[in-house]
Amino acid sequence: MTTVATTVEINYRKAIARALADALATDERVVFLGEDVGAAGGAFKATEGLKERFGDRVRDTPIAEQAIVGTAIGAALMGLRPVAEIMFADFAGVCFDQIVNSLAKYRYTTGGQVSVPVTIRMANGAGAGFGPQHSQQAENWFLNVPGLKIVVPGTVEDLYGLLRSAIRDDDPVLVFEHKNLFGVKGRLPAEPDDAYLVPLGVASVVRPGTDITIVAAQQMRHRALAAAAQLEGDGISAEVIDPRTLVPFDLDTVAESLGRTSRLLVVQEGPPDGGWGATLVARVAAEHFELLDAAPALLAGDRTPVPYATPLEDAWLPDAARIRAEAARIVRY
Amino acid sequence: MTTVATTVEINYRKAIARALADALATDERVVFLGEDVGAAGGAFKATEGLKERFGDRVRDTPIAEQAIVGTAIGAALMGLRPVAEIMFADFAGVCFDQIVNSLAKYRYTTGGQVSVPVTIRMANGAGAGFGPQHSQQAENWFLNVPGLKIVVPGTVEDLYGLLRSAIRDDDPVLVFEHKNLFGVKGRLPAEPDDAYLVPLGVASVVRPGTDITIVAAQQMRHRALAAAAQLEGDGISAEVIDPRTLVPFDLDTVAESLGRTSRLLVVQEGPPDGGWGATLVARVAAEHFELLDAAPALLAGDRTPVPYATPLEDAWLPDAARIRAEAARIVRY
Amino acid sequence: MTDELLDLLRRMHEIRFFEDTVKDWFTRALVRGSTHLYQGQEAVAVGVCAALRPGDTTTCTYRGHGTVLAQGAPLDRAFGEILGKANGLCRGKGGSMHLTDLSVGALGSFAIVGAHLPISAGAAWAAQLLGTGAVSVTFFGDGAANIGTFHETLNMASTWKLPVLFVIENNLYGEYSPIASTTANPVLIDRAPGYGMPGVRVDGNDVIAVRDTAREAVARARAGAGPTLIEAMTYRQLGHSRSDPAKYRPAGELESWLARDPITIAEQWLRSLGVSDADLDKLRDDAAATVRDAADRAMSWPDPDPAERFEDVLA
Amino acid sequence: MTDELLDLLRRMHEIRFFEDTVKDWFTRALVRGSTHLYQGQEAVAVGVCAALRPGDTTTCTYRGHGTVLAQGAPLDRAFGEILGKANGLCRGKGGSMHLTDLSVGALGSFAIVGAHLPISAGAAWAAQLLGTGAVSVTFFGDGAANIGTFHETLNMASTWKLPVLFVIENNLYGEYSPIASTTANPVLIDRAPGYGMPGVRVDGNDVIAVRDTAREAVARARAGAGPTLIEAMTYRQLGHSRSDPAKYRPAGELESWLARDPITIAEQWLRSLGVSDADLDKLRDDAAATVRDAADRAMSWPDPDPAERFEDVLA
Ligand SMILES: Cc1ncc(C[n+]2csc(CCOP(=O)(O)OP(=O)(O)O)c2C)c(N)n1
Ligand SMILES: Cc1ncc(C[n+]2csc(CCOP(=O)(O)OP(=O)(O)O)c2C)c(N)n1
Ligand SMILES: [Mg+2]
Ligand SMILES: [Mg+2]
Repeated sequence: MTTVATTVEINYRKAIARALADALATDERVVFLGEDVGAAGGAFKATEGLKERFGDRVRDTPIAEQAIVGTAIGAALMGLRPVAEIMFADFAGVCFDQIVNSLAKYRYTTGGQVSVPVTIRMANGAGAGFGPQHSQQAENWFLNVPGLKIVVPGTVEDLYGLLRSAIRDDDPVLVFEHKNLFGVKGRLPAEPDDAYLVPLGVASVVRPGTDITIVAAQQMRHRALAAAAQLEGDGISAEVIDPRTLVPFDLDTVAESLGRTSRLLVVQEGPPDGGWGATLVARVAAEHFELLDAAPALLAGDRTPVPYATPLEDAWLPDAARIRAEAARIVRY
Repeated sequence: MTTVATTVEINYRKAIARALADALATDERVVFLGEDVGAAGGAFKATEGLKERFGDRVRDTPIAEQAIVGTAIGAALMGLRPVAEIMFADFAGVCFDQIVNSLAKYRYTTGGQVSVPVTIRMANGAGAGFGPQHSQQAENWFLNVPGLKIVVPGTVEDLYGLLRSAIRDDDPVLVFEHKNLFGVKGRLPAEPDDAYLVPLGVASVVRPGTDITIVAAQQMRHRALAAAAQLEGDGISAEVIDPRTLVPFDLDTVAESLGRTSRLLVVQEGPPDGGWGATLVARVAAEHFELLDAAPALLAGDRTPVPYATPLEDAWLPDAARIRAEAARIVRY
Repeated sequence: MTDELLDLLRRMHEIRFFEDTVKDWFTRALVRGSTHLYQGQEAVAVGVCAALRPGDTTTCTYRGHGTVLAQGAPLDRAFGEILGKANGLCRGKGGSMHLTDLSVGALGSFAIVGAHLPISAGAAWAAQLLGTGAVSVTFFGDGAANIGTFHETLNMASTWKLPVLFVIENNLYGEYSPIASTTANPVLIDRAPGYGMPGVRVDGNDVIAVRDTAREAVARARAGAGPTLIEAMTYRQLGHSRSDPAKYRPAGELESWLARDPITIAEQWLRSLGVSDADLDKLRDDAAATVRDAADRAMSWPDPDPAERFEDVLA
Repeated sequence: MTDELLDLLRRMHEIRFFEDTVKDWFTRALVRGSTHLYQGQEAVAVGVCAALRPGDTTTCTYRGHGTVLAQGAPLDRAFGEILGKANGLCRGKGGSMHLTDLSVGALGSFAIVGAHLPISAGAAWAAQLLGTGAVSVTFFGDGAANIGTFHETLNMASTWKLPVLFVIENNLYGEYSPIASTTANPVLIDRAPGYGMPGVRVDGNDVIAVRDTAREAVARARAGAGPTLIEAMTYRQLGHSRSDPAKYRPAGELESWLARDPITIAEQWLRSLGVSDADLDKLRDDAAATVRDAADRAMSWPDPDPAERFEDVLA
């Protein structure tokens, strides 16, 4: 990534509006629709200024997620590159059929007559006290559905770079923006700059280490880094990998790391079964068994919905202390 | 299971109607609703005679899956035990929100004020030429959602016993009836007989063996058994386990088997990522690593939607030959 | 008549003070997450619930404090839930958006727009099958009238002649969207004929008018004549949620609605029935005190033990 | 006029013979899975498509062979898809329920009831934004009018004044359910006012009436006046799908509709315009021959190679 361009500090929330603005400004085929995304600037105030600047290409919709996603698909078939916002990722349940049966399968079912460049943005994740129906890790609902790409940016730079790459991509991409990271800060170029695009399907080694490989995304990536710092004090060198994209998953980067560390800890927000963490552990066990000197581990949320009360939700989410302890256990295995 | 009672031969399709009839006859709180389930006897003719016999307790609905599931939930809150039919499991996408956000979470969100004994039946699976939107393994969409139980009967006896147990259970249960097994035959008691109930959460060792453990459900269970018979000719003794229930999963039975075989092959219909097969492989690797003498393997459908044309769909589904070859490879590992 | 109306006014006061307290807690960050307040809409919940009898049930939205209280849920345990206390209505697992009290027939507050409509239809179906004569009421917003479950549920409930009331709390806005910007025909009762059911618009700030409209619909439902669509015209005096300053309102709109505050209107009724200002003030002050005591009690309760999070998933 | 009508009749003949061939294949188990035939409803698709111009688009249901052909998809590749051939419209990946030909504007046949309505709305949105003047048409059944996407899409399309036609193929049944058993008010155009859009009922077996109704709606859409709900009254002459004997029909119903077969009605029109029986017979026989040749061609094509299943998932 070039660093010549002058950069500005910006938070995750504003980086969303920035990425959308740059996408709308650099490609007139890009359009954006969702509930209160225009006049109101978004329920999370993450899309402010877009309506004023891009007019009709930014549309407020009724509360009708099935219509929102279906409309995006139809517009994409006609050559546009729609970005649809589903406010909270939990609401993907309401338009699950459109995403899974229409969007993901359209290209295949028609024998490749057309591709469907739809990007769907949604706010996922727990930790902010929104309760069971507004805190889910819906990214795990779509793993078994071929035809979708899924990204989970954990930093300002990845949010900007992946969202813009998603909009440029010819395939459907689900972009999960973690609602508990909206305040995280980072730096972006002052002007639109393609050098800041982050390719889909490429993990990032965010901390090098030699004793254990910790794979974690979004909120858990930050907690894993905190744990890694503590582990250093324990004399354990942890490598932290942020997959950034869940589908297609960059298994090579993880395998390459395991070649050095021989130990794997996957930290996943959300219940363990059927999630990307279990999928990764299974693939490593099946495809790279001989790299492992210890049982691979998955540290995840509990097998319960996300509770509301602070002490319950805090306990539900893996924290740095539990990541540190689990990593230490594995290294001592 | 007692075998004193006289039994009759019956196929999987008719066993569905039989289980529903016995449930309706033995518990007046049981009600049944769905599209064309009454007057027409069901799209698969699997519910014939119920409307005539149970009248108002069997209701034909409009084409409105969200209303169907929501109505079942509301009726359950009032003390009934509704059974809802979602014709093809693929349509669970349309009512995904009701299943995931309302049904699965109601008990938890209300602090356990009430349980929600709703049973949802759906026809899942590939192999019959129904194409991408009518052949999915939707059981894999719900694994990451705590609050649901999931059963996947592969025989007449399990279909009857699990469906009846599901209706008796106080929690929400999703019952997946494999559309490619409707012709499979088995034996049921002539009269309703509780001895034929099959407990939720208990796997069954359907073929004992010593060299490798093959875990497979529904259509794949039958193909795994065929492969196991061939493997015997190859001098390989394969143990075949049918989990029957996916949530809660009977890991103990699998671990107990691995204690003898030390080798695991999971055969799962449907794409591999985010499925129950990957979840099982991950749990075995994490919780029973030392039992494994070879890399565990997952043989699954391709990472594509289910294609329509016979040669494509046949190749998409793992068959006995591939199961046999994969098992042999693992044993020789 | 006077006594009943006094009782309805007391309930409205309690809800108003309850919501003011919650607002204060949220602005003081004593509670996290999100909250959606009911100030200005009290007459809808209180008026409709006045037409119900024990055994009848309701469902409502994330903006549901008022409805659950109108049905008789205890103030302190409702506060406790919002505070995430172990003794909250839902043991602290649901929070502000999920107040539920089955013991009074409040089947719950739902945070997914439209999700609860079929659930009330299901409760009505059970009543129909069991012959209990119970009626279900589902409260939802004008914006929710545009989502799929509205359509599916109204058609099915009407086809089955279910004893259910569909009560639209039309407060003129979705989150921040004026109804006309999202709804082709903003007269929502114009949809009723398509479902073969009666549709009635009522002044949602006049608790008597609401109660009378609901009584008729309830009678119709109990008689087996099926559902009614009620559109109660009201106004959300505060923003959509804690974080919303509601700048999008046209000038003067809020003021004109504040002049028609449901509590003011009920007090006018009572004065016209000869109730003295002193009695009205006492009623208000008693309600304030009741709510304050409940809030203090709830505040004093312990947090749930982290281990409790594993409970209540399955039976 | 006569020439155009002759052309419409030819298309209806081709669709009829096409469907008869598919029926024969399925009964002879030359094809697996499921199929849903269009015999008796030809005038709806042919009449509506006659009002369209190049660039306009359609979506339809699993009962979509007629619509896709009416828009101009090649007979042989449509047959090929149903046979699962490598040269089928969708390379054998979709099958009978998914015939699609974007090159003629047939955006697809959808097997999930209601799923395609918003997709046509999206195509209309693109036309509105790009100023192409194109119009979208979405065909769906009476039963589909009860599912959520119908409601969400009609309201949004009307609010945005999208150039889209919502065409209900009201053939009086869902799969096996008479409309009255699932629909509180079976007059589906009564729902149009709720969405602030015009609703028109038309004789779906009279291709001229359908074409004229569609023309008006298309003109309205192109003029920027927004969507129209068209309810075309027609009849499904065969069962819902291959396996359905349709025993549930009242006696005489089928006969009375067969007497109003859309092809018969079109032929009557043409006779009244002076076309001879001989010419009409020749038209029919030519269509039969065209369809037969296309079927033979498709039959002769190779199956896809199993490795092709990995293609077309992603761009
Ligand atoms: C399915 C779904 N979509 C979107 C939301 C986000 N949301 C919460 S409240 C709201 C506005 C609802 O407006 P209305 O129905 O009028 O109810 P009000 O808030 O005015 O009482 C929206 C869009 C949601 N909770 N669920
Ligand atoms: C969401 C969904 N629910 C149910 C079905 C099963 N199904 C296929 S066709 C059909 C009946 C549709 O009736 P109608 O809309 O009148 O269309 P028609 O078949 O009469 O042309 C049903 C219920 C489906 N495909 N999708
Ligand atoms: Mg509102
Ligand atoms: Mg029909």
